[in-house]
Amino acid sequence: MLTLTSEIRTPYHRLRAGAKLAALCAATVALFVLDSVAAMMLANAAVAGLYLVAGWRFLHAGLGLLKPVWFFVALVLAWHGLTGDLRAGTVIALRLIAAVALANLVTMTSRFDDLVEVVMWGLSPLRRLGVRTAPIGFAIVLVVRFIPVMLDKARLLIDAWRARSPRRPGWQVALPITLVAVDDAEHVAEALRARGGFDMD
Amino acid sequence: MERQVTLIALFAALIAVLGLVPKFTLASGIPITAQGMGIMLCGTILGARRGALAVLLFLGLVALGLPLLAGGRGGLGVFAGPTVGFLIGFPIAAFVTGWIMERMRGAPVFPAAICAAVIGGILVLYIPGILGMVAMLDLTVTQATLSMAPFIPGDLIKAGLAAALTAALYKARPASVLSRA
Amino acid sequence: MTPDSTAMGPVRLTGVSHGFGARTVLRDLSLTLSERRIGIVGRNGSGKTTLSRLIAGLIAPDAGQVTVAGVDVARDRKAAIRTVGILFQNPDHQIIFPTVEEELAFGLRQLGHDKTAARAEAHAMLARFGRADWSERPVATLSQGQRHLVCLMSVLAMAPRVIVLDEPFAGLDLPTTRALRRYLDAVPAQVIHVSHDISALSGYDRAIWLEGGGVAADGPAEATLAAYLKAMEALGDADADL
Amino acid sequence: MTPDSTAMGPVRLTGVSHGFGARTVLRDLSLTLSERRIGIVGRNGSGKTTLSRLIAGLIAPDAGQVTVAGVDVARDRKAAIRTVGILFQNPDHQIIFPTVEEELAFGLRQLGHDKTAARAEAHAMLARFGRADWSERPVATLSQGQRHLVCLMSVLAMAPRVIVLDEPFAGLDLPTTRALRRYLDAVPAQVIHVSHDISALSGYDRAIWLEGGGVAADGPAEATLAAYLKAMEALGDADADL
Ligand SMILES: Nc1ncnc2c1ncn2[C@@H]1O[C@H](COP(=O)(O)OP(=O)(O)OP(=O)(O)O)[C@@H](O)[C@H]1O
Ligand SMILES: Nc1ncnc2c1ncn2[C@@H]1O[C@H](COP(=O)(O)OP(=O)(O)OP(=O)(O)O)[C@@H](O)[C@H]1O
Ligand SMILES: O=C(O)CCCC[C@@H]1SC[C@@H]2NC(=O)N[C@@H]21
Ligand SMILES: [Mg+2]
Ligand SMILES: [Mg+2]
Repeated sequence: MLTLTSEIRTPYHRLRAGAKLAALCAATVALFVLDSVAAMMLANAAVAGLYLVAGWRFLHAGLGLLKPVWFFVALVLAWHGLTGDLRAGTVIALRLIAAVALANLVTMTSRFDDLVEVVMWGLSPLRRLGVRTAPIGFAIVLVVRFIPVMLDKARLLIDAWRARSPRRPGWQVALPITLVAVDDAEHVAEALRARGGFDMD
Repeated sequence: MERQVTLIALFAALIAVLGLVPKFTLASGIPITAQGMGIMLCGTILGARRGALAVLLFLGLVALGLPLLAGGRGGLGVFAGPTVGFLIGFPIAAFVTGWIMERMRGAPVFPAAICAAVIGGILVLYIPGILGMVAMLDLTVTQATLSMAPFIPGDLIKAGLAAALTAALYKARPASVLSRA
Repeated sequence: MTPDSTAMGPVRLTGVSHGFGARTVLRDLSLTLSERRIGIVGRNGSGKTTLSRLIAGLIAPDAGQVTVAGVDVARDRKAAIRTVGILFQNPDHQIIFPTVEEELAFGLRQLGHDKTAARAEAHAMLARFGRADWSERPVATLSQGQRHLVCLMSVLAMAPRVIVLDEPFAGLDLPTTRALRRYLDAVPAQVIHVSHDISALSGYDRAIWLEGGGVAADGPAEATLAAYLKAMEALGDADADL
Repeated sequence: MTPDSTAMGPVRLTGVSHGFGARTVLRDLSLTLSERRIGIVGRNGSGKTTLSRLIAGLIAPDAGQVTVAGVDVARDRKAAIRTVGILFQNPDHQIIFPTVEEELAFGLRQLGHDKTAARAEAHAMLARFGRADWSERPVATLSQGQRHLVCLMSVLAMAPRVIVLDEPFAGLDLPTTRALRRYLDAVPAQVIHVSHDISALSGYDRAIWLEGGGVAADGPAEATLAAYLKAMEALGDADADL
């Protein structure tokens, strides 16, 4: 669930992650500077256009990722409706949609390891101060790995429970799931060591 | 080194996974979430320094735009919301929880963890949380403090669960409880 | 011990399809499995584990129905656990509890045995495989083959009418393999056995070869396995440049 | 490809002991492994995996020393990963990354290859095993045998001087097993191969039988394996009541 990188190949996949992030920053700043409904509508149309370049299926996938935003859009509109400033509400809502959709576009078309590399590049000045930055990069990658794997392992464990019990598992699986997660972390640590771990930077 | 970094990453991920437990947002805009238990576990299991690092790692990923906060929120925007005090308080809370845990090395794990989680994960966390609400929601300190009342029962349950889990983990995998290693 | 399973009704798949997202793994499969010893073979990724999980009712088919002795295993879980037991391919996916005895006793408790009885039966099963000293052992301190054996004993202890085994011998040493084989030969339950080790299936009543989402061959074990082996050897020579 | 490993110095264990808590698994083991193809056999829990991890430097011995081509593998990790590669017994313990290509490329990056080179080599390895289409696949969507192959390819891609394989064939289908065997026959590296499948070790230069914390037999593969097989069969008959 976390590697949101889309399997649909797009022209954006080929662009450098750093360039995409820089463009995203600039565009987001611009979105916050602009302050009219017309500008925001235009911005949204432009973003939709960017998605469409990669095809309808990709646009559809992008809309799927926007799901959590609609709740806030509704909230913002309702709030501003109550306070009587619907124009401001519309601008904020449209800006939110455009900003999140743009950020998602970068996420969907960049491999996570490329993004991390950009972060590591950003951290590289710290290295001159004697800070070991390699473990930070690993830690980021590992969190992203652990989230889906933890859910997967929990699912497997619940399957193991279901194979032998008609009842739904309850709190009794909290400890087993924790153990599986901790064991997994220990295995990953060993697998890292087997291929050099952090001593290689 | 690899072990410690992987365990830190694991607990950052654990906080994120706890964010999938449905949250319930009160009128003040502050949600009741299970993530607070993740913060407590970071302290009781990983100890002060590593626990705080795990939380910082989690917050770093949130800032990078991953939707890891309860309800699938993320990005820099959340640091401008009414919960920013709690977000700042999270690593402090994990640190204090872990610090107490490490001070109470002589005591059995369960009571030590309960004590640490209540002081670090509730009392210490509420202070920046309240200050954040004062700043962002334009409340008085008294109003903000009173608005914390609904969280207390839930947070006490979370402290109990965190302590029970820590004690059970200590029994099954003592080497993985870094606060006691 | 349960009575001979085949008297109770077969494992029946009717028009079963199953996939993950866009990938269809099994397509419109219909099978009636009533022989006592059935082997399942096929290449990596051919859907053997998916079929096993369907028969055990752990996943519901996207289309079609799976019944075992008349029980809709995906829906009626209570009846299903008395009817089918499954050994997972990876022991680490199957073990739930931290100690060996808890792991074995769990399934027995779920069948309604009380705590003392469940423990006694767990001990009896451990003793039967010469591992009486394991009961207090934390599972994490066992080697992989030892963990595999714990999973097997947990399934066998529940004495289900149909036993689905996904690579039961992988990782077991020779004496343990032989002991298990003797046990399986004697057990009255129906055995559905997934394996890459063709020799483990010799003497079986029937074998099914899965490929490309369907059945490539099905029939008496000797004939099916010979055909599978031949095809696999031909394949091996086709990409000899590997 | 790396030059023939045996020219570079053998795997040497000197007075090695290792245990977990109170349980001693290997006791005062001294071995010099210089043959090109070495098999390790022994019962479940006899310490084969422990020995593999010691040789790969993943655990440090409680007493004694393990060196490979002069490198103290537990201490000098940087030299160790160029020297020894290990295939874990359980693929799920080995896989770190969410996609196949990342998993393969990781070790290559660790060897200092730049990103583009690492990716290209990962693709070449996938193509070599006829799995070019896997590079973008999430590892979680592969079957167990397929994940096992991913682990193998990741180890082989790093072209270490010594390859330690802990049950490499368990769960692989016949054509893949054959392809891997051909690959291993041709690879110049030294291979240390742990297996319960005796036939997988036929033709090897040497075999070592572990038992009771030490070496029960050691010598030319044919002789050692025959002795092991015979002892295991005798054991099987001893507890025939199982
Ligand atoms: N969770 C999943 N998501 C997507 N695809 C999956 C998933 N699980 C399995 N698959 C795919 O389904 C197919 C069948 O997998 P299955 O595990 O049933 O194979 P198998 O015959 O048991 O293989 P093996 O011999 O390697 O154990 C494979 O191609 C696999 O890639
Ligand atoms: N973490 C651990 N804690 C305690 N004991 C352990 C641990 N890991 C392994 N052991 C014990 O060490 C012994 C050797 O284990 P090891 O995994 O090396 O066996 P193995 O020969 O590889 O067995 P298998 O054929 O089943 O894979 C076993 O008796 C096992 O119970
Ligand atoms: O998700 C966020 O933005 C932070 C939420 C902080 C919620 C605080 S943590 C302490 C207290 N207990 C709860 O259950 N919620 C609040
Ligand atoms: Mg399978
Ligand atoms: Mg082993």
